[in-house]
Amino acid sequence: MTHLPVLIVVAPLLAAALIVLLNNRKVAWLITLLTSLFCFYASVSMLEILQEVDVISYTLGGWKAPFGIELRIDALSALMLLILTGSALLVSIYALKSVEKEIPDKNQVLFYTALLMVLAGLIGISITGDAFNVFVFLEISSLSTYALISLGRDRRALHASYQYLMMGTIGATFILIGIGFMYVMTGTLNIQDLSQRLPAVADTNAIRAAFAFITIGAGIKAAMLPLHQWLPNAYTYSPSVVSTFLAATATKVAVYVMIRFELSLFGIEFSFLQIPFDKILVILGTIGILGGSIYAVYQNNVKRMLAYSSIAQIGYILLAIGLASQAGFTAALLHIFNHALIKGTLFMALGIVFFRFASAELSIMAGIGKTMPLTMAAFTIGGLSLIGIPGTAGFVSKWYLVTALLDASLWPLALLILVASVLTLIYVGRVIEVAYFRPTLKGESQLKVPKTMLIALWIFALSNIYFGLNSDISMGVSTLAVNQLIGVAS
Amino acid sequence: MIENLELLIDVCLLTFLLLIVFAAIKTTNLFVATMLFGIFSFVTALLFLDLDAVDVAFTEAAVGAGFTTVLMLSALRLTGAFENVKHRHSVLGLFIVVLTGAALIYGVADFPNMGDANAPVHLHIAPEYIQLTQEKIDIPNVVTAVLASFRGYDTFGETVVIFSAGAAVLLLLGMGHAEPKHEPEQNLVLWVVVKPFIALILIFGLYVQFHGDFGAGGGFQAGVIFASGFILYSLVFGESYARQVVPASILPRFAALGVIIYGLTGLVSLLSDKTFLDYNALSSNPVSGQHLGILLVEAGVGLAVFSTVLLIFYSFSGVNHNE
Amino acid sequence: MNELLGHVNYWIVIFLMMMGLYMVIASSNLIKKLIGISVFQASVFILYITFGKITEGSPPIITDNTDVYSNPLPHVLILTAIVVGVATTSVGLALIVRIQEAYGSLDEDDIHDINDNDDFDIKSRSIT
Amino acid sequence: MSIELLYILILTIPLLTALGVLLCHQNPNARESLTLLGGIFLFFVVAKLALSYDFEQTVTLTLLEPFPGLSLALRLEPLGLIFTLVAGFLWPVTSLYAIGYMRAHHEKNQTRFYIAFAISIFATMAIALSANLLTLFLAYEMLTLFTLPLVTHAGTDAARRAGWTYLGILMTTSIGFLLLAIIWTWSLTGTLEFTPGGILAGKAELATLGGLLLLFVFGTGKAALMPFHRWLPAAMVAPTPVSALLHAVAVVKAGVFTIMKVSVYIFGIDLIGSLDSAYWLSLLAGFTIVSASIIAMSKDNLKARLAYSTISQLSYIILAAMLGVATGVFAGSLHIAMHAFAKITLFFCAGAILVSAHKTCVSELNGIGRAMPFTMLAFLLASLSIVGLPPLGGSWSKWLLLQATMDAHSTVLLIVLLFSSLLNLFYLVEIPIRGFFATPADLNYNNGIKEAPKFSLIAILITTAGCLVLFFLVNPAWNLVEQILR
Repeated sequence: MTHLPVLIVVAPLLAAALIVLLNNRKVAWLITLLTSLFCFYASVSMLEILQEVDVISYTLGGWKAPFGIELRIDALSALMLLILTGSALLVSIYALKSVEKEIPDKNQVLFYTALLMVLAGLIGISITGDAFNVFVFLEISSLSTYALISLGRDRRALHASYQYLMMGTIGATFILIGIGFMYVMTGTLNIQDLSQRLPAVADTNAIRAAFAFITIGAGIKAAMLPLHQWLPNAYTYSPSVVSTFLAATATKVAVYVMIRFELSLFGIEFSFLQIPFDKILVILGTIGILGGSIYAVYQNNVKRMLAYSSIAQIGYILLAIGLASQAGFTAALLHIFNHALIKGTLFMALGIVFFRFASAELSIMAGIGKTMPLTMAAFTIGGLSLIGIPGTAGFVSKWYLVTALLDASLWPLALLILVASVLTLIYVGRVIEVAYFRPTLKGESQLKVPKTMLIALWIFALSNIYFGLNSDISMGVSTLAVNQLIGVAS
Repeated sequence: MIENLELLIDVCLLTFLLLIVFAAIKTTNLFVATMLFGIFSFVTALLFLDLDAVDVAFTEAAVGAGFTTVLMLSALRLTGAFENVKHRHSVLGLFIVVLTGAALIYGVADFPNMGDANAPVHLHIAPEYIQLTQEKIDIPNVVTAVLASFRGYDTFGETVVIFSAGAAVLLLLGMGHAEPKHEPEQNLVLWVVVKPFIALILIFGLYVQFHGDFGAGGGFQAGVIFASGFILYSLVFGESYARQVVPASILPRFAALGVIIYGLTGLVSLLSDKTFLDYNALSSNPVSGQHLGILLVEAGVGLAVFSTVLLIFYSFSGVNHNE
Repeated sequence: MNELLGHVNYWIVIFLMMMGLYMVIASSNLIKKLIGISVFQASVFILYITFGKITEGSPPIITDNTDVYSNPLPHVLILTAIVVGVATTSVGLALIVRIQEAYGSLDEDDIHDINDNDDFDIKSRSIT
Repeated sequence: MSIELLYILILTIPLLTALGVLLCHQNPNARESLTLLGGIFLFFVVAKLALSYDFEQTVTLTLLEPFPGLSLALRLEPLGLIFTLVAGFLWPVTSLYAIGYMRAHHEKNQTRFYIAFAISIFATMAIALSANLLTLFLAYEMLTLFTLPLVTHAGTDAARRAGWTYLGILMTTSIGFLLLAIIWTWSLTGTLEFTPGGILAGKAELATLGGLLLLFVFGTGKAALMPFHRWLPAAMVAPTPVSALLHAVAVVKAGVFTIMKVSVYIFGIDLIGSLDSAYWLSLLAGFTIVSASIIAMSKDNLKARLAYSTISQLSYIILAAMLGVATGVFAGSLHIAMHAFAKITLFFCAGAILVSAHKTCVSELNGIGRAMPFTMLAFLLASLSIVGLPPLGGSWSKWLLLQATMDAHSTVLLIVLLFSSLLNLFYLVEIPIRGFFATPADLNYNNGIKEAPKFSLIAILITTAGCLVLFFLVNPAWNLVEQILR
C-alpha cells in the first residue's frame, strides 16, 4: 500500500475517463461510488500511517525531489483528504436519485465524469508537494466545477458559472504569478525546497509580491470577502449535488492552499512577523463574518442564504488563522472540518427539498416540517450546529475559536463572534420557523423522497452530533497538523 | 552585439503586442477583436521563438493563433459580431488594475536582469535537468524530457485538463449535428488544392508527434495539428462529410482513451514496485524504458488532444440554434 | 543603464497584463472579457519565458554546437499553462454561446437587468 | 442501587416517557397514563437519591468527553438536590393537572405537547445534576429549544411572535454572554468544574471578575433580570400547564439556579462579596423586584400578572445570591423551593378558571369564589405564601432574605424587600378578595361554572398542601441548604 498517495489521485481521474469510455448512466454512478469509497479508504489508511510517521512522501516518476514532483502528505493534508473523500462518498450515495431528477439523461454520464475530476483536482491540490502542480490541479477542479455549476436548471446558472470562470481564472493566474516570482528568486518549485531557500531571499520585493499574489489568488477561490462575488450565485443556481459538494469542500481547499503557502512555505516568521499578515487576516475575517451573516439574514432563497453563511464561515476560519497562535490554528483547522459537516448536511437537506419542489425559496418550505420530518430534522441539526449549540460539531470549533481569541486578549472580537452566532440563529431560525410553524402549502408535491438521499443526509447530520460529543478524531488530527505546521514536536 | 539585437526584437514585438491589445480594447467589432487576438497569439509565438522557447512557440502558434481563433469565430457565428457601443469607465476597475500593476512593478524590481546566466533560476535544478536528460534519458529535447518524465505528473494533469475541457464543452453544448442540406459551395480549385494539403497536414502531425524527442513538438502540438487537418476538411467539404470520417460520438471515448493510456503507462511501474510514471520499469534497460514511456505518454496526449480539439470544434460548429 | 535594459522587458509585459486585466474588468461584453483574460494569461506566460532566457543561450535541445541552453523548466510550465488557458477559453466560449441562447444578449449589464427581473418574478409568486 | 445508576435513571425516565408517548400517540389514555407513570417513577428515583446520597462523598458520573479536559458529567450537590426534588415532585403533579386541562380545553397536537414536556423535564434534570458549566450550558440550551414548541403550541401568529421573542432573548443572552463567560472562565482557570469555594478567586483582577459576573448574570436570560425579562410574559401564550411547570418552576428556576451555582461554586461567596458589580447587580435586582411588582399591579390579564410576579420573585433569588453572605445563599435556595410551590398553585388556579369559567382577566373574577371555592381558597393560600405570611412556606425564605440584607448591611435592599411584600399583598390577594367578596356584574354570573376538572383540582390541592407542609417541614430543608456552604 505504499502507492496510496498517488492512487488516491489517479483512481478518480482514470475512473472519470473510464466512465466516458463505458458511457452508461448506472455504471457511471456505480464507478463514482466505488471510486469515492476507495479514496475514503485510502485517506483513512494514510491517516493511520501518519500516527507513526510525520509525513508520507512519494516521489513521482522515480525522480527525487526537487527534480521530480513529490507528493507530500502530512497531517494537514490528511485532514483535507478526510473531508474531501468523506464528503465525496456521501455525495455519491446521494447523487443517484438527485442526478436522475435534476440532470438531463444525456448529460448524466459526463456529470459523474466532471464530479470525479473535481474530486481528483481537490485531492491533488491537497497532497502535492510542488507549487506549480497546485496550479495544474486547481485548474482541473475548476474547469469541471464551471461545467457542473452551469448545469443548474435556471438560466442564471450559466451566468453564475461564467462569473466564477472569470474570477476563478484571475485567481488562478494570480497564483501562477506568485509561483513565478518565487521561482525567479529561488529556482525551485518544490514546496520543501522553497521553504528552505526562501529565508535567504525573504527580504525582497519579489517575495513580498509573490506572497500578496498568492494570497489574493487563493482568497478569490476561498471567497474571502471582498473577493466573494462569484460564490452566492454559483451555490444558488448549481444542481443540488454540486452545491453540496462544493459547499463542503471547495472553499476549504482554497483556504488550505493559503495555509500551505503561508505557513509551510513562507513560514510563520515571514508571514506574521516580517509582514503584518495576521492583522490583515483578522480584519478580513471579521468583515467576512459580519458581512456574510448580515447578508444571509436578508435572503429569501435558502440556498443563497447558506451561500452567504459560507462566506461568513470562511471569515471565522481566516480570523482564527490571523490569531497566529497555536490555539488559533487549531481552531481554524477544526472549523474547516466541522463546517464541511455542517454545510454538507444543510445543502443535502435543501437538495431534498429541491428534489420535491424544484425550488429552494423560503416560501415553498412552509409547513414542510410535517410533510418531510426526516429531512427537516436533519436540517435542524445542521442549523443548530451552524449556530454552535453545544452537543454539535459547530460548538466545538466555536469554543476553540473563542478560547483562542480570549487567549489573545481580543475579547471584543470574542463577543462579536457570539453576536454573529445570534445572526446565525436568526437566519436559521427563519427557515425552521417557516418549516415547522407555518401551514403547509396546498398542492403539496406527492413525490417520495428516495432512501439513498435520506441515508446520506443522515450520516452527515449524525456526524455533526458525533463530532460534537467526541472530538477525539477531529481534534487529534488538527492538533497534530498544527504541531507539524509550527514545528512543535508532538 | 547579438544580445542587444535579441533584446531589440524582443522590445519591438512587445510594443507591437501593446498596440494590438490597445486596438482590441478600443474596437467595438468583436470580429475585429477576435482577429486581433489571433494576431496577438501569433506575435506572442514569435516572441517565444526569440526567447529560445521553440516548443512553447510552436504550441502557442498551433493552439493560440490557430485553434482559439477558430473557436472564437465559431462562437461569433452563433452570437453576432457587435457589442453594444458603450465603454464603461470603471474607476474601481482602473484602481484594481493600477494596484496590480504597481504590485508587479514593485515585485520585479528585485528580479535579476533578463538573460543573466547567474540568476537563481539558472543555477538550481535547470542545469541538473540538462545533465540528467543526457545521462538518464538520452534524448536531445530537454523540454520533452522534463515534460514527459521529470514532470510527467504535471503533464498527466494537463491531459486531464484538456479532457475535462472537452467534457465541459460537451456538457454545455452537446455534440451537435451537422446540417445536411448546408454544403459549402463547390469550388473546384479549393478542392483540388486542399486535398493534398490535408494529407500534408496529417503527415506533418505524425512527424511532430514522433519527432518530439528530437526537435520541437510532441503530443500536444501534434494533436492540434492533426485535428486542424480534419477541421480544414470540415470547413471545405462540409461538416457532414467530416463527421462521416470521424463520427462525433467516438471522440469523447478517444479522448478518455488518451487519458487512460497515459494513466496506465504510469501505473505499469507500480507492478515492479517503482513509483507512478517511473519509466525505468518499462524495460530492462532504463534508458530505453524512458524512451518507451515518453513515446507512450506522448501518444496518449496526442490522442486526447486530437479528439478533444475536434470534439470542441464539432460542438461549436454543430450547435442548433433552435434548441 | 544595465538595470534599465535588463528590466524593460518586464515592464512592458506588466503593462500588457494591466491592459488585459483592464479589458476583463471594464468591458461589459462577455467575449471581450474572455479575450481580455486570455491576454492577461498570455502576458504571464511571456513573463515566465522571459526569465527562463539566458543571453546568448540557445533552445534547450541538446546539440554539439553550444553549451549554453536557456532554462527548459519555464518552457515546460508554460506549455502546460497554455493548454490550461485554451481549455479555459473553450469552456468560457461554450458558456457564452449558451448565455446568448438563454438571455439573447452578451452584455453584462443587460444580463444583470434580466436577472433582477427573474428575482422579482419569484418574489411576486411567493406567498410571504 | 448505585448512585450512578440513579443519575442515569433520572435522565432516562423522561426520555423513555417521551418515547413511549410517541409510540402510543394513537391512544390518549395510554399516552397520559404513561406520562403520569413516568412522573411518579421519576419522583421515587429522586427521593431514593435524596435519601441515599451522602454529601461528604460526592459521586461524579462522566458521560462523555467532547474535548480534552472538558467533560459532560453529572454530580449531585445540595443545591441541585433541592432543584431536583422540586422539579421531580411537581412534574407528576403537573401531569395530573395537564390531563384534566388539555382534555377540557380540547387542545390540538397533544402528543407533541407531552413529548416536548417530557424532554424539557429531561433538560431540567440535566441542569440540576450538572457537574460543570459545560454540561449545564448544554442542558440550558436544550431546555430553551425543547420548550419552544410548547410556547408556540397554539400555532397562531401571536404564538409565533412570542416564540421569536422567547428564542431571541434566551438564545441571544446565552450565546452572547453566558457562553462567552464560560469560555472566559475556561481560559482563565482551565477548569469548569463546580467546586465548593469557587474556582475564580485570585485568577484575575477584581475588575475583570466583576465584568465576568455581569456576563454570567445577564447571560442567564432565564432568570429574567431586567432588561432581559420580556420573554417571560411573552411565553404566557403557552397552555397553562406549561406556564405553570416550566415558566414558574423549571425554566425560570433553571435560570436562578444557574446564577446560584455560579456564585457559590464558580465565584465563591466571599469573592462575590468583594465585587462591586455584585452590589450593582443586587440593586438592579431590587429595581426589578419593585418595578415588576408595579407592572403586575397594572395587568388585568391574570397570567400576565402572575408572569410579572414571577419576574419579581426571581429577582429575590438573584438579589440573595449577589449579597455575598451565607444567609443570602440559604435564603435563595429555600426560596427556589418555596416560590415554586406557591407559584405553581397560582398558575394551576388561573388555568382552572380559564377552563371552567373561560375567564382570563382579573376584572372578570368578581364573585367567582362562590362557584369555585376550592380554587379560590388555594389561590389565597398561595398568595399569602408568596407575600411571606406564616404558617406558609414562603415566610421562611422571606424572613431569611430580610436577615441576609441585614447581614450585608444594606438598608436600601431591606426597604425594597419590605415594600415589595406590601405590593405583593395588593396585587395577589386582590384576586381572592374579588372572588369571595365582590358582587358580580351579572347576576347569572355563576350559572354553569363548576370547579375545575377533578384531575386538575387534585393537583391544586396537592401543591397547596405543599405550601403548608413546607412551613412545618422546614427543618430537613434547612439541613440541606446548610450543606451548600460546607
